[in-house]
Amino acid sequence: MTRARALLRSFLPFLVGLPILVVLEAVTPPDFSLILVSVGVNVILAVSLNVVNGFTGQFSLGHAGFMAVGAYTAAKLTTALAGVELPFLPQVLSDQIFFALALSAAMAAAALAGVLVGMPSLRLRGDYLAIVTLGFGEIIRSVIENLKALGQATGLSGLPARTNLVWVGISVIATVVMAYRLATSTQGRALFAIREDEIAAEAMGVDTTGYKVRAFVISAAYAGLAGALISHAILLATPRMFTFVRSIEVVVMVVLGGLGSITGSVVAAALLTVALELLREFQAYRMVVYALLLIALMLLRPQGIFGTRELWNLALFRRLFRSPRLAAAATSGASPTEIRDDSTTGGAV
Amino acid sequence: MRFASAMAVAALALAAAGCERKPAAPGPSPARAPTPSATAEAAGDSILIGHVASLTGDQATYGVSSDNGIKLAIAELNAKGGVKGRRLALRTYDDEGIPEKAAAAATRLAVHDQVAVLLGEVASSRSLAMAAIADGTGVPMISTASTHPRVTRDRGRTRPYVFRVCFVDPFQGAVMAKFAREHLRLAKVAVLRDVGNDYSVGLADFFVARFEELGGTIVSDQGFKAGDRDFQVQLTAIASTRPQMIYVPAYYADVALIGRQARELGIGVPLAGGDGWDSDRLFEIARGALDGSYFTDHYTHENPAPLVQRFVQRYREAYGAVPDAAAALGYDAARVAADAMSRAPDLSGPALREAIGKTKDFPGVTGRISLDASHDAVKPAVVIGIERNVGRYLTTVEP
Amino acid sequence: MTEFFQHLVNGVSVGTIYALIALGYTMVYGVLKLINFAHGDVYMVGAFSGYYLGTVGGGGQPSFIRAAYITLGAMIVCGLLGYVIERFAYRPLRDQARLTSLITAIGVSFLLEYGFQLTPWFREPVPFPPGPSPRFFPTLLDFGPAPSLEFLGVTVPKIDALGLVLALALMLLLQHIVYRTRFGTAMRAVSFDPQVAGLMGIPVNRIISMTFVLGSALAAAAGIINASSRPKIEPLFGLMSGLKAFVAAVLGGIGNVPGAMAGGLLLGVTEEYVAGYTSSSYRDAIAFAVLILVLLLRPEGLFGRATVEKV
Amino acid sequence: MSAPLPLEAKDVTMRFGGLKALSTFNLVMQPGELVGLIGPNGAGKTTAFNALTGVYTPTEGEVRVSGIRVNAERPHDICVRGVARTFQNIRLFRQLTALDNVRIACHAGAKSGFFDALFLTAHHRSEEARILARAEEYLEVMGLSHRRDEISRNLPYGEQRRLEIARALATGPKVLCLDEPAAGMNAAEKIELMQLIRGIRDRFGIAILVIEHDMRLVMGVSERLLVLDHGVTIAQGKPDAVRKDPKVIEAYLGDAYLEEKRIALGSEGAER
Repeated sequence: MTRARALLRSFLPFLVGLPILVVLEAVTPPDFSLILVSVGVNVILAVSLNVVNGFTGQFSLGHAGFMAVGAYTAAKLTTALAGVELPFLPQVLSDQIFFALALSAAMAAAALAGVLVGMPSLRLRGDYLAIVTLGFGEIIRSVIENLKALGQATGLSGLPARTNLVWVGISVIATVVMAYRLATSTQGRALFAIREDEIAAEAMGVDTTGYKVRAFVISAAYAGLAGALISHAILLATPRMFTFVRSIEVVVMVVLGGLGSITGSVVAAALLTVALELLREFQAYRMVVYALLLIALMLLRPQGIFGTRELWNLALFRRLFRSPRLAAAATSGASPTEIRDDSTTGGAV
Repeated sequence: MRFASAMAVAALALAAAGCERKPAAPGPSPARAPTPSATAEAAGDSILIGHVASLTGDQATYGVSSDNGIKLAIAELNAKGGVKGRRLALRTYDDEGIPEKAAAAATRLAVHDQVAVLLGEVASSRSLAMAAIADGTGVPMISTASTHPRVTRDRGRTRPYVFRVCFVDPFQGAVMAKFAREHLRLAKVAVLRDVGNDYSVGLADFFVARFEELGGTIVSDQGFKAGDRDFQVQLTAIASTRPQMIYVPAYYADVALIGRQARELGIGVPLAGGDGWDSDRLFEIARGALDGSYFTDHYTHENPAPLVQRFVQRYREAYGAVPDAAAALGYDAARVAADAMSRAPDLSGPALREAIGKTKDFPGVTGRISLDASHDAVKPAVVIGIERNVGRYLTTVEP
Repeated sequence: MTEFFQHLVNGVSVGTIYALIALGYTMVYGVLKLINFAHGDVYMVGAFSGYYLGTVGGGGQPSFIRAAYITLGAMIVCGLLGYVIERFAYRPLRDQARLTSLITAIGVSFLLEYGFQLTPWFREPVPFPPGPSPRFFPTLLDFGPAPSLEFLGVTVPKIDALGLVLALALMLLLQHIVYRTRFGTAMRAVSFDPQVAGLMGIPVNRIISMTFVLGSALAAAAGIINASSRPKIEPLFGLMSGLKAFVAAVLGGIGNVPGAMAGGLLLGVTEEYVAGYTSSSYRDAIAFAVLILVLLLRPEGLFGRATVEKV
Repeated sequence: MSAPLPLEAKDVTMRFGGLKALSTFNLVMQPGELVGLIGPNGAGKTTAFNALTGVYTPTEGEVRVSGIRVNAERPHDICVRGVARTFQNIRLFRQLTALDNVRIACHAGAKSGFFDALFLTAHHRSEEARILARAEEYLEVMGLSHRRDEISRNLPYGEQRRLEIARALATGPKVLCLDEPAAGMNAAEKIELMQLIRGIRDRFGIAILVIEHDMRLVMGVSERLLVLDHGVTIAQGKPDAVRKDPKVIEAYLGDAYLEEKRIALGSEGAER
């Protein structure tokens, strides 16, 4: 009985989300569908990067590399299984099952890459880490460009069209649920501790390197998922989709939403994606605007739109849904202006 | 609970953002360079042509060139009264050189803006991203300069709605391989390719395959990456294998630097390449370093044919530069599209697709264009030799 | 054997550029503990300044005077740029966490790269911004029909040799400034402890500004030297060189001036040998592999001194 | 042999380059013992702490926790083995609430993993409940229940110190190491604190090692004192005996004057 209840609780968001997504998929016009897919993919990327950059306070600039690993893994699988049909199942269903398999494989492969990258680099200080992860992202891309099996610079094309709004929606829910459950669990608090003060966290029994690597691996896995989804939406995986610029875009989303705020990442990712789609006429200025946004944000509001707070902690929201518990939680909203950085010669003996 | 309500609000916000679709706001961005600007206006009764190009990012130069060529073609066509009595209007979206953004841009053009035809892209990877959209939405697409065979083919079948006005890599690679092997009688050739560029990799592969088929040997196969400015390491490694020629299927800016650095290192053998070499700038910077080299091309702007000279002159007037291959192909793609429109009974996707497929002996600045059953342009390639820092037409190789 | 020495010559020529850029990284990191992500782009701006100075009014004949004027001009322009970046983007954030500054630095870097990629707003006297198409750097010096020296089959392009000499001279000058002048002493004091240095009456802000100016001017010189021998310049070319120069700075021990020089040369040569004898298409990966190895095995760099973190 | 000693240091030496910050430091903590580690500024007290808690690896000698050699272990391992500490310059998780600060410390013994957290297993829920209950208990003990949901950096200074102790206690230590817990407090607060420390010892039965600068203060609570000067242990024993030790007097005389001045300036511990 309790087992069943626990299971239900665990998968409740998906059960609620699924019918909505099925309807959404049915009614969305095709041009809007691709925009929604990119919104979803960007939300997955931003929220998962937030686990590393926001929760744990480690600054990664290599998210696109993990996307690439996921995209290529899934692409290889789906193309290999494109003609295969499971017995007793109609082709459509069998394809979907294979796609689920491919997505899981993408996450697993990206997670593995996350271990390989994270183990050596997460011993490093924050700002070095940024450069090293950037380097790793470029190395991953270099490897793809040199491997014949992965199509080199041309990449893999002619992938079967598998991504739809249901898959994207489920993945978004999975990502947000992951981040939310992490943030409210003792494991998540251990990550916050690392962000706040690595030395104190270590002294309080938190295996800082181990937890950093775990956060990094989880984050990488979801980046891999995003990569797999986008490549099966545009039916193509090429190294050019996973450049350093892509990583920076995600960083802009996370920073804009507020490092550490899940809803902040969601809102920022969705807003930026939709806004840029609506403002296509000014696209030549897009990257310049990103750059100015980053600078202005750091100068004027370094904590991002939401800070580490979540949407429901914002004053406006509290007024709408006032309850004692909320009010208490709201006081916990704080500015992450100082994601503390202990490598500065701060503490004296 | 909190979580659920927050999600609901987020979903609402999203939906609101999505529903509020902006009415198509036409017009070029205010700070565009001097262009034949009138063409970009989307007048009420005009025929809209969509173009996807890399206007920013590290491959922006090709996207901008291609866009310039198309704008020029449309300006000329409108000056002559447009097509079917209607003016042509162009809408160009930037893809930043990223395939997924090319797909998004193509979708927007095809579904939202309802363009009659899609033009672009220069790079094969982005044309591939667009191709899926073109087939899915039934809007014909003409790729300007994507030479990879897969652009018009999807798992063994010809893509119904995708065409191109350029020849394909196997042809271009074969032309140079044959020229080197049979005309120049070379046995040992080295390859230096841009590994980050699908065009370069594709062309190099087909050259290598054909050259070896003809009995030649590839003594060294080196790579660099777009944006590299130092090629001495590759050239030194190549020199140690003593090739008789170095095949460099890359873009002109890189090629010019490679030529200079090769000469500085005392490497005297000719270089060879493909249409990516085509630019005035090549000579401006090579300053004689490429003398004795060869490249294959779609056209030569020295071609005295009035069509070509008029194009070169007008392009120069509008943009202050000699058109490169991307510009010429963009120009031709737009004109092939307009030609098909005038022949088609109506401007629906299937009708237009039919008409484009029937393009035969169209007089383009890049040669006579006929589209074959696999939707590729059948047209000759020219081999150009470089002497005293000037490209000299050597020979035409028919397909 | 010839190939071996040829690779050495090539590596030194590339390494010189890394070293000059790395000096700016290392000095800024020394005083501010900030990875000035935009430094590689300042180098790019340096090359473009030279391009504009060299082409405005139709250019002129190659000569030493003209080369000197253009080099100095570009150094001044970039010095100013460095000052402006520090004053308006970094200084307001100096009390904030280091990540805040790093994010700002990434912003500045992107602003320069993509700002320069915009289609020109005006074309006279020069087209600015330059736009995405590669521009070709004017010839500052003409070496006539024999652009290279040759020893026993090893060719040394004269322009590279000259670049190396100029770079070494600039490095020695910097070495002198840092270790032999009052400004250098003040700079080292600030790098040791900005608060105490401030208490001792050192004008910390001015010293930091000057450090940026100096580092940026050196980057401009690197830009000119590099663009003279590899005359293709476009707005994105500073990114990778900048990152590699950062690797060079870490390799030599960040904050350490002679270390940055040695690190740059070492990185250039390493890259050259690994790329030359194995696979040249992994060339960019080599630098990052070096960075990761150094940080894991000897995080203080080859010439740095280990510091113990105080608790 | 009886149960192993909770904490033991044998001939621990710390060298930084040429500097010997600590030489042949010996310490034996009996269960439930309250020991004071005193010495003038720069005597090597915090260095000793860092060596004991794994922040530094001793250059020579060995550290044993519950009889197990821990030289090569990282601080979090040592923490899990039962040695918890506070910091001289308070190192709270500044943006987190008081409750979360303590809950993080309770994490050390958590048996649920990331998987449980992501799938909300029953195990995860019971662990969370246990942690919450424990954390609230420690807040209660340190008299901070009313500050439960307050951001820790907004707490008054004294409460921040107490919160740090609560946090250290929550890791469930056998030995609690307090690095100048009274720094920056006024005389009355200091006395109150020392009584609190003794109360903790009595209630939880754990051994406590206190670094204190102010000799008079620590005399009152400690059962045993260790005096460091220039990294060397110059005296140890009962407070009364130590007080009379001429070496200690000499070491402190030079410092007594400075001590007064330091208090007047408002304590180095309050920096940042």
